Amino acid sequence: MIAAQINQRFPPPQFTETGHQLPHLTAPPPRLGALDWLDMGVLLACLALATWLVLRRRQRRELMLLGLFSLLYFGFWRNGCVCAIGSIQNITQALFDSSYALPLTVLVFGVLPLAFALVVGRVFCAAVCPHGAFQDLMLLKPVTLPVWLEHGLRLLAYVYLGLAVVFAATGGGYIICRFDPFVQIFRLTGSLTMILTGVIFLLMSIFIGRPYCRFLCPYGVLLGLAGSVSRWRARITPDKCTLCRRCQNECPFNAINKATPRTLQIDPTPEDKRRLVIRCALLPTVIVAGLWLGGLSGDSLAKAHHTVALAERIHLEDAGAVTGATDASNGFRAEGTPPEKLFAEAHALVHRYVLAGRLCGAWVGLIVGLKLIVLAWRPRRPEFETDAVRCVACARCFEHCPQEHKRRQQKAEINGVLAS
Amino acid sequence: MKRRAFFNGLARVAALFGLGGLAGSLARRAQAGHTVWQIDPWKCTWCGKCATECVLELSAVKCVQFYDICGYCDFCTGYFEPQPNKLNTGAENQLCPTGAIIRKFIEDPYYEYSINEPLCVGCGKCVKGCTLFGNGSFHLQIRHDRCLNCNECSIAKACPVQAISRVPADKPYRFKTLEGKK
Amino acid sequence: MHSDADKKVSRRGFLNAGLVAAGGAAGWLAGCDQAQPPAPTNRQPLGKRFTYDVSEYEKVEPGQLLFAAAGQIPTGLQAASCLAVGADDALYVGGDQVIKIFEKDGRPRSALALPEPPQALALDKDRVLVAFKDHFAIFDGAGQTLLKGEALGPRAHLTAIAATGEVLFVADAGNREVVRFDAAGKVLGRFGKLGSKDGNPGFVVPSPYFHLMIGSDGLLWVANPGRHQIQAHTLEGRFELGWGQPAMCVEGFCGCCNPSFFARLPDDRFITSERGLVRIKVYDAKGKFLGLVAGHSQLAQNDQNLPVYRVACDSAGRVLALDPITGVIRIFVPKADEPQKTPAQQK
Amino acid sequence: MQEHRKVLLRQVSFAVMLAAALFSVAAGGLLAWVESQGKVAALVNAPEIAKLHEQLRKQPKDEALKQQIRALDHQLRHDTFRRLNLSHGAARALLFGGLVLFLLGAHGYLVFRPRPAPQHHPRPAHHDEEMHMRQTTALAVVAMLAIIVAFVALLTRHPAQLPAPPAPAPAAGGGQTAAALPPFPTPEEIQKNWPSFRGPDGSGVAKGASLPLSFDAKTGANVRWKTPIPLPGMSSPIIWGGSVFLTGADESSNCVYRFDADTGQLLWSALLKVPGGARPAPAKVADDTSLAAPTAVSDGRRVYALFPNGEIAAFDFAGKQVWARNIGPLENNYGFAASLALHQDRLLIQIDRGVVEDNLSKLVALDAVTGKDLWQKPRPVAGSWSSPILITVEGKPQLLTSAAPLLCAYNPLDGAELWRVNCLESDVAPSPIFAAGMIIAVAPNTSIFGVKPGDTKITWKLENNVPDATSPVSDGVNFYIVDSEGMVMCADLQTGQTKWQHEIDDRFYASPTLVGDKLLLVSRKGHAYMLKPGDKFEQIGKGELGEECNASPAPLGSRLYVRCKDHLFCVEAKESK
Repeated sequence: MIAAQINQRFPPPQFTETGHQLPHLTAPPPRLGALDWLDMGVLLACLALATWLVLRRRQRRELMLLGLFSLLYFGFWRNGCVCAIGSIQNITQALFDSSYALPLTVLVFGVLPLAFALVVGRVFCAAVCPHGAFQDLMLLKPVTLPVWLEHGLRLLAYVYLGLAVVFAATGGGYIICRFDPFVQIFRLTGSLTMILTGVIFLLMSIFIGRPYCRFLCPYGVLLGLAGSVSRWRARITPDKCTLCRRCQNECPFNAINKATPRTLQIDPTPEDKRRLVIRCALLPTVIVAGLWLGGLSGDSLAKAHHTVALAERIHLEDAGAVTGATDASNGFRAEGTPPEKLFAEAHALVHRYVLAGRLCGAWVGLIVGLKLIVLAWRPRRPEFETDAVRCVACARCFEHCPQEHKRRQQKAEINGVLAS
Repeated sequence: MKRRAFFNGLARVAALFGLGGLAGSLARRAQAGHTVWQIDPWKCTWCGKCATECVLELSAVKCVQFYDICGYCDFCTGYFEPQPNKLNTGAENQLCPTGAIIRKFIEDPYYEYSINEPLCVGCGKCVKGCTLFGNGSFHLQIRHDRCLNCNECSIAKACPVQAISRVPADKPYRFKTLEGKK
Repeated sequence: MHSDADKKVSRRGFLNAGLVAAGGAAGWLAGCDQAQPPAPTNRQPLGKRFTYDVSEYEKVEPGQLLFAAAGQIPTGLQAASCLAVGADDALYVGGDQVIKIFEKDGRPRSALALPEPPQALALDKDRVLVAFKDHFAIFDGAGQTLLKGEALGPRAHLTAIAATGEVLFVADAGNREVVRFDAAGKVLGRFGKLGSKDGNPGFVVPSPYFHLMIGSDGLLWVANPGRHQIQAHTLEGRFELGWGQPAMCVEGFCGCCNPSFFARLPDDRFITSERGLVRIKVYDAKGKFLGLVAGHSQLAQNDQNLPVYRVACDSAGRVLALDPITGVIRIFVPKADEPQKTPAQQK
Repeated sequence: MQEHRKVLLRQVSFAVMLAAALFSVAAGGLLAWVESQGKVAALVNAPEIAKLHEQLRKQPKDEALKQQIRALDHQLRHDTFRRLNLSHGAARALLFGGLVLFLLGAHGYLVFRPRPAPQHHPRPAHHDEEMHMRQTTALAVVAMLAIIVAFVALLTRHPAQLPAPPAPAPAAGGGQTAAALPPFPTPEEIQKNWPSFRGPDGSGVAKGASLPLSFDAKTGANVRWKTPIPLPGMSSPIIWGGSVFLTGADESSNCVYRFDADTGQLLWSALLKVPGGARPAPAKVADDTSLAAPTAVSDGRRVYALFPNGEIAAFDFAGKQVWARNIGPLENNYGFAASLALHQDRLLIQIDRGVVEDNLSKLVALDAVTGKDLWQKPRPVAGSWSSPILITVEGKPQLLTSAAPLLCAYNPLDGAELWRVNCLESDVAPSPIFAAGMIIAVAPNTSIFGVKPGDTKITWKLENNVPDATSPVSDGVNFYIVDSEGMVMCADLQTGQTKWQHEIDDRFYASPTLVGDKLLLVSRKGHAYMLKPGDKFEQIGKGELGEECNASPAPLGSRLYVRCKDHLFCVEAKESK
């Protein structure tokens, strides 16, 4: 087969009369590799700047300007690729497929925001992520969603993350990229459905703060988990909370936890304890159920993989269950690989999918179980504080804190004194 | 509260350590130079999906002419309809539906064919004609002045024979070579 | 507003809503039919004018088939490249780095090892003439080298070889000319290059298929694929005549460059092999189209990797066609001579 | 003054907003229009140009037509790229308009929105509001999980359909695999069983078998067992080892059953399921053909069953489907009825349909191990309902088929035609038999022929008492037929001379069977007549099944298995137990 093609190559004609020279085939180069380093540099600078703005400057307006820059640079200029959200998949693939060459840029985009989140919370979301900035800049008239709805919908993001990892680990494709609502708008081209989805998300963002970040973003899940153990993060008040409750309704993202009224700062009641015990006992059950259900879906998920889909098609064609052939089955037959090999590969893949499906199901089970346990807890919060997982450090609450006003006044005075 | 802060710190340190380890182990394998998408012309079956699946309205995939293996035929099966009315550049004879191939007389009986890229939609019709009958000097390639280098190439996803994969950016094209398939 | 809304939420109501939704989804699931097989994908996502379609010309009328398939011989070669028939109707198949010799019924007889992959092969009495990429060599029946021709330079790409008595010809597709050698392997001359003013129309060779052979009429027949002709020359290299028309339809030679190979039957009819539209056809000695040995649908397995059949004929009038991709020799016999299959018909 | 400027500002900003809105609507409209018109593909595929090209093919010399094509082609290409640019421009304009609209709207909203009244923060309620909220949230999480699970279940209903994976090595205790499949049984093994329609050689002769001279299903006399058959059908039982296999079908399912030969217990019932795809529509069949007319065949390793809707499958003896496929359509006048034949892992199917000119008839061979096509042979015959039989002539196997107009033999290995006799006519349902060097073929209601294999002419012809549905049977000297109206006839095998005829007041669909030294006729009413084969008519016994019977009986050893309408009967002399 190969020989027949080798034989095709032989010297081109000589143009004895005109002496015509063969033109060279043009090969426009891809984007300069050095620009990758620029991207990484800009990312680091933006993260550092965002950290400074959130923790030190505590200025919403400046943070918004940084967000606008990120939107223009990472979004419209860089066409939304490379992006930290999608990098989850590349990193997963690199972990499971040793032949995959992970670009350094993607690794840096995946790891750096997480590292920052572990130390200073989700400053990446605040103003570096173009997706977040886009939605945040659209937010005009926030509607507060009930807390239960917030938690319920947020479960979607965990499932989305699980599925994205399953598909990336098994070679089934990058679903985060495929179903990204904004990247098509950044590129000003793409499938009509996805552009419309993006527009709907943007229109929703006028009223509902950052719908994609809160309810779908798989990277937000990781950042939230990292943020929950962060050393420093956005604090509503620069000083002691006076329990004035002014910040309470200002957060559009349900990310401020109310202080517990003094009368309810009590030890857990027997009912609380009983509930906690039941929920703890529920945890393994939910995980095992997830494991089981996830494994059941593996067979179907496997069809996302080209090899499995092709093997199925070839099998059905051979069995006479379908008529005609697809481009893929034609191509496969032209290649001459024995179908048994394909089937063996497909079986191995299905096995991997079942395994991955189980892990994904267990992950969702674990999250639900843990959520139920945490919700069984009786909170004891002496003051209003940002939620460790959900706060995206947008700096809105600062503007309403009387302590913050006091701080700014003092600072202005000091500056005035220094200036004079 | 103190205890909680301690556990938080512990978790943070562990997470940072883990993240560092992950990044370190992957960085050893990671490439500093980036990669780009490209079509393997030996696998390509000219199905036409390159023209329709690209996120760009006018696909980043174009036909390229690799002159070194072109036969410079008068009756070019990549340029002319299978049964042309006459071997001239009249629109009724041309294979390319968008008229993106340029035919130039060199000397008897040789003609040179080149691609007018802005007009090419990447449908692969001429590639099939050239490869079936001729030397296969026309082939489809992703042109990197147009390609957005999406994280997941939507053409690669739709390609029936998985002919599109990432290649190192310093060798961004996969032209057929004079020596043939290796 | 916030806390008011919260209070209105009834646990039971919410749970009920959730269960109803889940139940509805489960019901939908149960109500759905069995799995439908995936529909074949559209082969022409952009429509007819974007599709290269020659299926019209692939059709063959059954009446035009003058030969019938009569078995095949797998050669086992990875890269089969050439085929010739010996005096005793033995089949010589070149490929990889070997020439395999088969009896006419397909039983392997022997093999000759070669120093490099052969490009073309011919037999002159019991001598085996082999063309390599840039030179030729002559072996005896035992594989001993009798003569090694000189190398013809880096552009050389030999595709055919033939000899009679004292003269030997090779077709050089790289230089687009025919080279004449004497019995000692010395170059006597070259002819047929475009613009060389040697009285030849000039060979147009767009692809590395450039075949020649010496006919029983004492003429050197050379395929001129770019002009879609088979041309006769004297053994001195003077152009005599040519026949053949470019056309996709069955009477002519299709595509940019055909015929790729040809052979002659004992009764001097021509057997031609084409690529693109894979077909093996029969012409009479004057070039009049007679019919087909086999058409595209019989010879091509798929659309993407088309074989270019090497053809040869034996003294019994059988046509042998070597598929270089699979390395299988397919045998075709004239329909009239087809062995009587049923005893009923014999009576 | 301040107020005045504010009003002015508001008016200007409102006017600009209005303009931006109109602009966006226009740009959006343009974009929608361009999208709806279709771009590259739609234009280039314009029907006008296709028509002109078609015209040029007819008038290749028409220069004006060429000019017209060139002009139109240029126009279309021009339009193609203009529209492409237009849509890009419109998209950008829409983005710009939307941005202006949003910015002004946002500004207007922020500047002119009514100042919020001083916030009133309600004092926290006294009851445990937070804990209540948390439990509602927990419920919400659970409900969400339920919804997600339901959706995942919905989206993952269609698992990938792949061939069964190769079982692990035998050491791992794997099941029966293709590699581990025992070799095809020897002719001796086949002779010891009743593996196909009318026995090992399809002639309805069980030499060593015995049968009690009387039995009665009502009293149970000499009836070993009787077992209900789940689904109806007219196929006959086949026997391998200690098992009896049957097929049955209704509109919705095709089934294969295995019964224990000793007890009659239904060991398993296997539902045929072709992977993927909807089940082919049930075949249209006449009432006296049934949806399970073809008899199954077994090689002792598997049992193969074909149904008139085109589905065919192989099951192992554990009832597991090994392969299944659809070889349809098999549709013919009364419904497909030919039983399967099996020769050296080749499953042979005679598919005769329509009239000769339809060119629909063929002989198909499948690989019994995998179910894949081995070869197909077109047959210039009309539709038939007879079954092919395997005979051995001069030590070589032949597959004998009968259908109007040909009695034709093929090489079962590759489908090559060996010989044919042009003698049959009308709707051939009786199958041929081969005994003592003579083939008996039946042209229903017209003639019975004696033919020697390999001949091109018939040896003799007999024109009375010709059956229309049942097949003949022969003891090597004479042959016997019974037609559906009850006329029994005996004639000389070599000459076709009628020896005797006798009318029984009964109706017959089951073919006569030779069980040891008895000629057995089972009537549609369920009566069994036992005759003595020989030169004169002599009834020696009678049995009662008490149930309608259309399938040919299957004798083996001391037992006789008969499929009646609802039950499978096993007849065996009590004393022989």
